Amino acid sequence: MSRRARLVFFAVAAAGLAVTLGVGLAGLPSFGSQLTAYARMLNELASPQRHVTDVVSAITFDYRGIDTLFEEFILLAAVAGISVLLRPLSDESRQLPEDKAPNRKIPPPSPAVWLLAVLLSSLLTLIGLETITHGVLTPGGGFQAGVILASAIYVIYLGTNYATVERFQPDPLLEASDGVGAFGYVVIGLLGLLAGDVFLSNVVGLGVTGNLIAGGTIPLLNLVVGVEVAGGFAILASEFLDQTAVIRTERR
Amino acid sequence: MDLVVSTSAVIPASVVVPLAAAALMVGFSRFLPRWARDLIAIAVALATTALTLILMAASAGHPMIYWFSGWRPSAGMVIGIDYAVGPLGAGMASLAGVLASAALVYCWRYFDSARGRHHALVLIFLAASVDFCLTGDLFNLFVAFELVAVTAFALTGYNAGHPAPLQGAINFAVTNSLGGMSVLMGVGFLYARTGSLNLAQIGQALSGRHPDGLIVVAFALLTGGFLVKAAVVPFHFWLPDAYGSAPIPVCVLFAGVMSELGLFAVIRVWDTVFSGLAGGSGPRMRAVLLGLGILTAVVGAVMALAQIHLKRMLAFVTMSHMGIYLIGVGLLTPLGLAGASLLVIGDGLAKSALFLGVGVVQHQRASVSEIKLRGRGRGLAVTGVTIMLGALVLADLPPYVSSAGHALLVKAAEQAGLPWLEIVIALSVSLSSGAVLRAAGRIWLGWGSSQSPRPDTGTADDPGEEAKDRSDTANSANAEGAPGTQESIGSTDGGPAGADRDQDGREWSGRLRRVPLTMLLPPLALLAIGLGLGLTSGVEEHAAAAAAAFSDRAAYATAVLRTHVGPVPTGGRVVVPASPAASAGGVLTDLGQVLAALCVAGIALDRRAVGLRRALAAGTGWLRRLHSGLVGDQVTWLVAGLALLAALSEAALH
Amino acid sequence: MSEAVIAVALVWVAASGTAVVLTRDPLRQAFVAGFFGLGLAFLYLSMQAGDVALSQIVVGAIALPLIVLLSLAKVRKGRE
Amino acid sequence: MSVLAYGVVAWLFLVGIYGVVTSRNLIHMVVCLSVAQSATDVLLLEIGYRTGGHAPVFVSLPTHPGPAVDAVMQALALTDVVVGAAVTALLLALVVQVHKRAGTLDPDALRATRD
Repeated sequence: MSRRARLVFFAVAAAGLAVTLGVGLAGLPSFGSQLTAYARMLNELASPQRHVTDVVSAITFDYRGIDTLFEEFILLAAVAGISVLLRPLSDESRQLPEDKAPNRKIPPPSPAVWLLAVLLSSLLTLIGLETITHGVLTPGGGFQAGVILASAIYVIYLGTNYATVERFQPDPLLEASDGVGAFGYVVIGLLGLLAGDVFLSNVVGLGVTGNLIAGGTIPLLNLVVGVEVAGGFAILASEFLDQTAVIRTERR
Repeated sequence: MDLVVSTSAVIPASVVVPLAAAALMVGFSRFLPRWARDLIAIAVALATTALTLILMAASAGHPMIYWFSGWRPSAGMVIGIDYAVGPLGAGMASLAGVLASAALVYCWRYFDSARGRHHALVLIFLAASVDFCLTGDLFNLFVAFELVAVTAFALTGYNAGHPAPLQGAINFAVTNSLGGMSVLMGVGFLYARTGSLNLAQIGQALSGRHPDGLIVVAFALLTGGFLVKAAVVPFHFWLPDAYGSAPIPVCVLFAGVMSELGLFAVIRVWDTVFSGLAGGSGPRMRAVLLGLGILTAVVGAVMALAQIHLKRMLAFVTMSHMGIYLIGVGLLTPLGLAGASLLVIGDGLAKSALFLGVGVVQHQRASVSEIKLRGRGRGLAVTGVTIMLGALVLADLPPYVSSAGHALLVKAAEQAGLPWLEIVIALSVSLSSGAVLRAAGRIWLGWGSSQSPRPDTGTADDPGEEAKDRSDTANSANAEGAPGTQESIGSTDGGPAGADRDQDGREWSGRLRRVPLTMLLPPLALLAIGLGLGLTSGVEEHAAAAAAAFSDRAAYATAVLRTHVGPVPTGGRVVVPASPAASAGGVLTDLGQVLAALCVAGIALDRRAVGLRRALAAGTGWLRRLHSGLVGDQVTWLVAGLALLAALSEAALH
Repeated sequence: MSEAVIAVALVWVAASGTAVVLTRDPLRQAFVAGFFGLGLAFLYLSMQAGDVALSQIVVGAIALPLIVLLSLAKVRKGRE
Repeated sequence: MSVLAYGVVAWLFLVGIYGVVTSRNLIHMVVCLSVAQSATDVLLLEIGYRTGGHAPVFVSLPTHPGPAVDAVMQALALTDVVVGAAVTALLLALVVQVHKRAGTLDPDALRATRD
């Protein structure tokens, strides 16, 4: 279709979809007026049953744990897919990164910027680790912490250059952490199975509510997911960075 | 029908085994030699198939319910997530396992330097398909939908060296993620109304109630999202781009499993959630689904006939058969569902065999254009037989399981008082199989003209495209020695190079290399499985019983919620009218279809019928222009389809 | 009081969402998308959803802009 | 308030799709798709909101008087944010490669294997 014809057709179709959504949304209970019985029950049950204060992490890692297992594998599949899509192909080669290219004189990073990058990176790492451990108590958890930890690596690139950050993210280590994280989630699930109960059931002591190490398998799952997401997003960023800085296609 | 909450470990194992293997393969594949990666992946896929087959056998009599994390329903309120394993779901999962194993075996030589990640993505795709078939939770269905989609986007664009697969992957990714958003909004609406995410509990909450605006829109959004994945008109435009350009082993997974998952979700959601609604919406909803099914079958068949790019032709054949399955499912009767499920298994095996056969042709002749391959089929006799046999099986050749499915479908149509459906099915099957037979005839027997039937040469097969099309063939050099940079799948950074890759593709120009066994055997094995299933006695009864158990909403709710809800289901067996007269009639109609397909191929190849062919090409010109391959058009059609489906379901459900 | 905060957040999200769509240049759009992500995080916080707000901040502020800008750098470099 | 809350969901979804349909640059289209994706998150959280409710964190201190907000919807929205990020990153990788191989970013200039 020509762009104009498509626009007219879209206008009609979008009007139809707007009416559909309108009818659907009108059927919803008015904003903020309803708390379903399922939610009320989980809000009451989660803390006494699982000794955690953050009900959301109890739901994601225990009541609906299999959802989060598949969510982690969505991330694993996306990262594996991206590293497959962005791999250097036969007509491409890895050459010197731009800031080392002979015809470009880029001044080395000044020590002040390098110091700031190191400070910021260590700060982000601490925040990431804190978000993992406190996932049981307050909002936060594996996924959020993983991205923060991955950003800790890339602050170094902002402060310095490509070669320095290359040292901090060796591919085998990142791939291993990505794989081990996802495999760890499965192993923790299998613990329940090996103990004779069902998959993903809690076999680890629950501890005291409010403590850092409480809630049985939930802190372990938080840690494992954090490792996987940190490795995954680090691979993600390094693949895109390699494409930009290093990989060149020979012009045919 | 006794109710058992099974604690057998087979159920979680069927999902966890492929996931664990994929995680390890992503993490440590760089330390494994290539043959070890292939062997592990194939072993895991076969193990998963075995597990799902065990589940299919074990759940034949009664649905097996498995509650994850140990949270069983308390006081009728569902807390955790469950798997409701039935024979139909487990059967679909086993088909996924078989096709994934065949694809991985085929990959052995085809992708000489396939990376560990490719196998990990295939295993995750398999695990997501198994979860899709077994889950009893609506949001888990959405998560499995997205996991299948994410792995499929990456696998479609695997040949990142060529624009066609990448553009196909983008069209596929944009439309399917919009489908996913529509499904998620449907899930949100149903949760807001019923306060639950479990299929059985939502079904209980809605049963007996008159549908209002929210429930109708929730149905339209859910079904619309699933129909996007099932590639039903008007949501189907992404399918030819994605299936027509993806690597062959990936096409096997798509054509045999992914589209069928969309339809499985439609009927699962209808049977467990919406079929209990008051207002007698069954017959009107049947009309809507049948209409969409017939439209898809006919459009798919006509477009298949108009293609000369073999993979796009098979993509439209897949779409046409999706229409036929939707006709079976759309009858909303257990017998129709049984017929459709046998067809899904039989045709799934045949379509995969066809894709693998086309893969061999592309690997050996470096082209997928029917015109350019005219008469160059010599030396590939086994593949020729495979493709012709596969096309005949798609036309429901009698001893095969798909002919049993076709017979059940015809009976269901008669029971529903719509005998003319058989003619529509026969028409679309004969056209689509006729197209494949025409291609096979032209390639292997050298009949037909060597000019493209259409004046405009905007076909996908211009020499530039085809010369670069060897990307699928990994390292094989083109015998004609056309330069074309040799895009090998593997990267240069140390993937263990296969022996013949080192000479950078010049080592056998002229001497045609022998087709490796790992590429010849899988298609034949798939066809053999289809024949074996067809010959086993009582396959119709099993399918009918499985379909009856699947569509029995009260029994499903009782099994999941463990409280006797409503009248205790009698579990009446579906009487399969397997009277000899009917089966003889069934065989006749099947043979009739096969003959019709052969006639279509004959007419298409006959030099004298040039006028007819040109008229047909002109007649379908507008249809072909609609398939523009532009992502903007496809998204517009998707939005229009959602709005249209909402209007139709408003009329049907009220 | 909290309803008023949510209303402000909703208007901010709707306006910045429209702005993201209307800015055709991808580079400027990346920044408007960052602003839109911040609006979303504020909306989620005002609706008492801490976990989702944190992951929205993390995805919207770190992951998405980084990848969009790197893609732009690659695409722009390819053009010279 | 309901009209504003649910109206923003429909508006974001349709504006996002309008952006995808009329886009002239693939990167612009991907970001518009993520806008439509965020509409589903907003809808889920709005369904889970309870007026005057506090966050679903139950510490032993004297708790906030009213009921808590729906934690199940937050778990679903969390998964949806992850799915959105994964799909957006994958699409951007495809876009980078398409630009390298096809030389253009205009979706209308891209021709998948048209036949």
